[in-house]
Amino acid sequence: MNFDFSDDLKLLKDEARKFLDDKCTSEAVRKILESDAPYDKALWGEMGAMGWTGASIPEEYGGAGMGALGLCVLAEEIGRALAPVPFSSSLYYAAEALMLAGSEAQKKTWLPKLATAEAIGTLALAEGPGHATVKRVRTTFRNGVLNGEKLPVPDGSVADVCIVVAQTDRGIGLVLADLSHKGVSREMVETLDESRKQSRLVFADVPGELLGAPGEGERLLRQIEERAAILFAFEQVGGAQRCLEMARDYALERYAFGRPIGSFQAIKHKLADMYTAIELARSNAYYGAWALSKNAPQLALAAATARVAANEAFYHAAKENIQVHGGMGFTWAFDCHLYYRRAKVLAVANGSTRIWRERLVNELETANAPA
Amino acid sequence: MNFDFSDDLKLLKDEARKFLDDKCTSEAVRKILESDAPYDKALWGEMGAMGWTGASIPEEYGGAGMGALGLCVLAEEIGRALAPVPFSSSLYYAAEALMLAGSEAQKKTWLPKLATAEAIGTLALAEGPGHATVKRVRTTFRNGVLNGEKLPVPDGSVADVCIVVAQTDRGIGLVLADLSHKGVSREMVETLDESRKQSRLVFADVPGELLGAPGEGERLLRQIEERAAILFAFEQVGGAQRCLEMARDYALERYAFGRPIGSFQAIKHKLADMYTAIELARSNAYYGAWALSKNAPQLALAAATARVAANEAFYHAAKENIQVHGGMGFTWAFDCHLYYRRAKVLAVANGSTRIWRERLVNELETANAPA
Amino acid sequence: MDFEDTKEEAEYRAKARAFLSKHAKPRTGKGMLYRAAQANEEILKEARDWQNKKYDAGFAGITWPKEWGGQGQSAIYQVIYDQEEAQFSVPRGVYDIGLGMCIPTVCTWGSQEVRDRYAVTALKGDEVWCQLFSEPAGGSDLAALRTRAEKDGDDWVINGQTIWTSGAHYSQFGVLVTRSDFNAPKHKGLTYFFLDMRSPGVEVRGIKQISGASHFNEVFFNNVRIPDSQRLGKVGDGWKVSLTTLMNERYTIGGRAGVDVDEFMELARGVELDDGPALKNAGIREKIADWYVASRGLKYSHFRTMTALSRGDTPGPESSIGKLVTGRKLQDMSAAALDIPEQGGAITDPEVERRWQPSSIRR
Amino acid sequence: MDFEDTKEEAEYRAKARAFLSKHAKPRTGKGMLYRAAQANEEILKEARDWQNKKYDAGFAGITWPKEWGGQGQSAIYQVIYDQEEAQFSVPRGVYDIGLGMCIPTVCTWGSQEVRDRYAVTALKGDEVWCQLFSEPAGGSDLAALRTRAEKDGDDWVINGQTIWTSGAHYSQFGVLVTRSDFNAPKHKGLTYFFLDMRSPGVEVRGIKQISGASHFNEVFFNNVRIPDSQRLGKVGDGWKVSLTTLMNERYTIGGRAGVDVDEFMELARGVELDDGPALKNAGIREKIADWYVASRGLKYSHFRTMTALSRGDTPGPESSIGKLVTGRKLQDMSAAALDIPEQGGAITDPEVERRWQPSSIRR
Repeated sequence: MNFDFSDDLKLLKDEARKFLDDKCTSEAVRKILESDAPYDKALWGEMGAMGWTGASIPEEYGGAGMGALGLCVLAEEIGRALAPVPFSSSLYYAAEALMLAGSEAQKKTWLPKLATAEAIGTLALAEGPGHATVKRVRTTFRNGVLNGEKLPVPDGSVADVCIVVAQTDRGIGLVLADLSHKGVSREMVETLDESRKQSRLVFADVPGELLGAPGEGERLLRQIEERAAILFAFEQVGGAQRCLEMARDYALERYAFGRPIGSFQAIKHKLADMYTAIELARSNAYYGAWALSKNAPQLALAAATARVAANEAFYHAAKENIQVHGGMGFTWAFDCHLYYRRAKVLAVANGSTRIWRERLVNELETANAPA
Repeated sequence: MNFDFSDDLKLLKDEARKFLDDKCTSEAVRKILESDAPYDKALWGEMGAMGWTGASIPEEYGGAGMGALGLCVLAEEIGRALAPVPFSSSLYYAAEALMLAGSEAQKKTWLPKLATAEAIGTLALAEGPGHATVKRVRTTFRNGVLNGEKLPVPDGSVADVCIVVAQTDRGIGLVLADLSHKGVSREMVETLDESRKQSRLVFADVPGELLGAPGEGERLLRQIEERAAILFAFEQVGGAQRCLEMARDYALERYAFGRPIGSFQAIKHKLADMYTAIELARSNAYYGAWALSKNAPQLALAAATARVAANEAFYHAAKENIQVHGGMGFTWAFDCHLYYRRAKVLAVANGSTRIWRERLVNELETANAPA
Repeated sequence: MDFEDTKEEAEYRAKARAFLSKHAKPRTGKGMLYRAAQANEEILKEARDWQNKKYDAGFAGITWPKEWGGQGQSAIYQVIYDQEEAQFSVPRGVYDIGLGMCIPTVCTWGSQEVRDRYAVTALKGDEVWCQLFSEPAGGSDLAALRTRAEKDGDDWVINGQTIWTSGAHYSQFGVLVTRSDFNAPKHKGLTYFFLDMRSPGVEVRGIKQISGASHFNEVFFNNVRIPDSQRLGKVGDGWKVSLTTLMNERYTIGGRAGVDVDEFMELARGVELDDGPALKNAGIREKIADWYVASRGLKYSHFRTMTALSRGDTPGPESSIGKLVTGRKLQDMSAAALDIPEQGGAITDPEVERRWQPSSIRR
Repeated sequence: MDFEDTKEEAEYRAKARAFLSKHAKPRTGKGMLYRAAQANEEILKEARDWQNKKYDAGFAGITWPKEWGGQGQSAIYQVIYDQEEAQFSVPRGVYDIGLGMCIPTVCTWGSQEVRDRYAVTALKGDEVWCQLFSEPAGGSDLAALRTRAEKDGDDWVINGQTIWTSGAHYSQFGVLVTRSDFNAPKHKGLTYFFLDMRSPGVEVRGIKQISGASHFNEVFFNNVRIPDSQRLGKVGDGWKVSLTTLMNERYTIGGRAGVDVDEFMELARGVELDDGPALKNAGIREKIADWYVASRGLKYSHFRTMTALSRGDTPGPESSIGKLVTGRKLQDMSAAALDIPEQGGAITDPEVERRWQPSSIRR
């Protein structure tokens, strides 16, 4: 038993922290937030060069073969830095899906490109507001072509390959589509967090291939969401931790009534509550990481637990960070809102807390069903 | 427009406060709490003599004819003093039900006795744990007699007359039963708040009369619950207010780290939050009192609003009062637990917060239904 | 205890409603925007025209004494007018601070000449006022303020800075607390003025907020001259005078809840969850109930405050809970409004939102 | 990152499970009582017998050094044993304070003779220890304590009072912080002792709690004599010594969550609401999910702490969140458990409860 990451991975984490502190300052994040640039190309390129994008991809497909745990530690640092790159879309979704269910040919075609950041991947599920249940998907995949509209699609304007959730003759299917096809039209849409762009994608007779066997789509989608939930949880813990540090630093440097505001219990207790929420989320994320790395039977429950904890912790930390900063907290100039935006958007990026609470209790019910 | 009680009623309230401060000390409450005595007979007698028990009952039936508002101000003081008397069972339930739907004969028989505290009334609805929905009531009223078991029945061991919710051939009926009949067997049951005793009642061929017309029972029950919700809200506001005062006084007299604990923000903010919850509850109760006194069309919504606010405020205040008292708060010697018990029991005495939230939103939906 | 109108009140309500229906559009559920639009020339013009109309019809300064140019009526009539106005979509916010806080202070402490010069023009909306209180270093610690006032002949020379000054960029006048004696203890040595915001040496810089809009400003005072005739209260009495402003603030802020439960229900009715519309989800219904309870409790507490005021009593602390309750409620409500549409909740594209459930609460 | 056992750990777990299955009954969902029963002769005897068995089997003092009579194993083995023991219904609580806080302090600061005399008898459960720290006036301000220690020959004479002393009524020994110098500054002038609770002048009075039980006591010291040989640390070093006790407290308290989500689900499954079992209500399900997340987060945080300890690192503040999280969760859970059965929730009659849903959570 050992509830901590290996020294190698801790080393990787430290290097990632140093690199991002240097290359992914809040100025860099604001460059994307305040422009139409879809993401930070230079940063993305370097992540590819350093092998981050291939962290969890096996060496035979051009990856670093560090497994899920490697991806987890990087996710935490990327979340901490709010890195404006398609890391989650390309790796938590596209790469994980391919590794989970892709054919040898599909893996050979795409994984090496994703591993080196030559290509960007994403997942297209939502079709407007509301819970994108499989029965509500209207996009179709029939006779080998996709038709329909997906909105929002994270990093959809720059993705090369997309896993499209569509109706097939055998229920829901996950369809691998090359977005360079002329039948694909896309446009960016305004979003709450412009450092993580979202798009509308329209498919008109776009050719695609099924991922996995016919009829498997629904199960696969659930598994992909579970794996992504754990990886996002690390991003969220990283972001939340940064919020706590910002709040602590401000509380120590800002004076009111002749004292640092950090000496007031109201502030102290806010910080303690932030810390508590983050530690609970971190510990649940660790357990999720283990379940993910071992593909353990507890994965579904661990994912739901990690997801709910991380959603709540990041939102709580981002919100309280603004409160601790007082008036400065809601100015554009301070960075608080960058984290608040990211917290709110990540909280719906892979299913809201409400959905995952329900999934969690469902798992408990099957586990605790009375004899 | 005038959102306050009349000077006469304020005077009555002050007198009630003085009387109860003198006659209903926490020692008096503990006498009942720690014994099998069903209620404080002396206190109850004086309340009858002073006309409190007849406050809302018209003069023609031996009451004081002060209307619902009179009952509201007394309820607040009774809640504040935790008076161990069957005030709510006898007046919020039995008397209100009779005034609402009783025949002239029924009113003439019982209201004068209830008004003078000669007789005690109550309502028997629950039949064990869970939401006592009309469809789950198993007690029957057929061929003029009641059969079944009711548990818990507040003040059931001492009530002379009971309104029993039972299944009839025409759906739910409210049945007026004289509990002196030999077919009634009753026993007290242990409850969380022994200053407000509860009992099990078993009915074996007990004769009764229908209250109101056949088939009206369900509607009547809902109306009785609404009226009681507002009256209980005043009791709860009274109790909550007392908790706030206890907490404030202790915070000023108790020293830690060389300062009164009331000078610490953690305590100050607790008190502020208690105060806020109580004021919201008080204002909602006021609106309820108005709706009740005018039998206004807003009564159902006003009752749900007052009930939810009062349930939350009293529980919050009673719980935080314990917290402010620190270790002393959970000793038997301090009075904090008397209020905590009452808060928890009143919160389920007339339908839990969950039920009333649902009733509230139902009212809003019918109100705001889209054109 | 009577929530119904007396004969006089009913007549007044009818008058108000008649005025409003004649000059304003009824408020649609979608009308109230959570994120108030950035004030621009056009919006200011609309606000001014509307305030003019209110003044001419006798619905401005309802509770103000006649000597200030008000209607000298009891607070209840203000409540009645506000209730009616709430049902119409009219310009809001531009005059709240000036009429709610600044002018009452100016009139309480200023001479009749001062009242005559400033009260009515403000009431008509011809002049906008702002409140120059918070300083960068001070935060909520008003008495720690450091903006310096030095006597020079018949003038005072002001140097310093304030922050969080709402509407300073479109205000003609402002009220200002300064430190005129740095040797006196914290709460002494303050002096209170009003000044022309166009005075030389006044520089106003907008503060860009999270929303992208700028409702607040930093205001810099660089050797700004204020004639001694614009001093309110004695030299050194600034703290006492500013309490007048702050007392009035309690009743002004938090009264308007902005977006509320009905807008949220409208959103929840339109969004489909796995098991039907969000409005039918028990968890979401619990939230709706609690928000409704909070906003009603606040509304009725406000009524209690107004009842006290209309009797000449000083309201208790219940008049201060507004900010506490409304702030939390709005945070939770907008957060939930963002969560319920799932992935779509992150989209703020007006183009897209137009095609979806119109949900003013999320703007 | 590995939540699975190494070969050695798996063997140890098997040994522990074998021991437990041989000597204890498996825990049923209904086994864990929220309100621990009042300790009486019988319960104490059971606890002692059990502790004896644990000692003989080598499952007492797992992480204690050999010189203390412990097993000298890494913290992970304690985790493994605790995990296994949690699945059985065994006597709990009587020895937590003595073995978790008192004896570690006694062994850290006492001589080898002292260790030999007290550690093993405590480990066997033959002697119970209590911690005499809180004073009526002091509350959480330990350094303000006023219990007086005066040197008299080879003894110290103690006068004063402590409160909230768990298990003092059945303890043979206790650790005590006193003020030996009233002129020294607050944190100086304290001296730390251990004493025989049967010494003349020690009076123990139970404190009746809300629940009716008495787990805590007031302890009065009236000219109690303690030999200087029972002093721990130097005269005046009491504060430093007591920190040893308090550091150990962090790891002891909050580890055992008591009643938890499964008991609550059991209750919710059995109670019928208007629309089916409470367990199917979306609002209640949200609560269950959040409580589960909290208790799992705590459990895994505890694992992280143990990992740090087993590496010889000092755990961070994450080892202190237990009380915070568990306290709130238990309050909310029991409050909800009382609300869900509606009117019936107020009934605590065991006779009645037996006929209803058995719900340990509500006892």
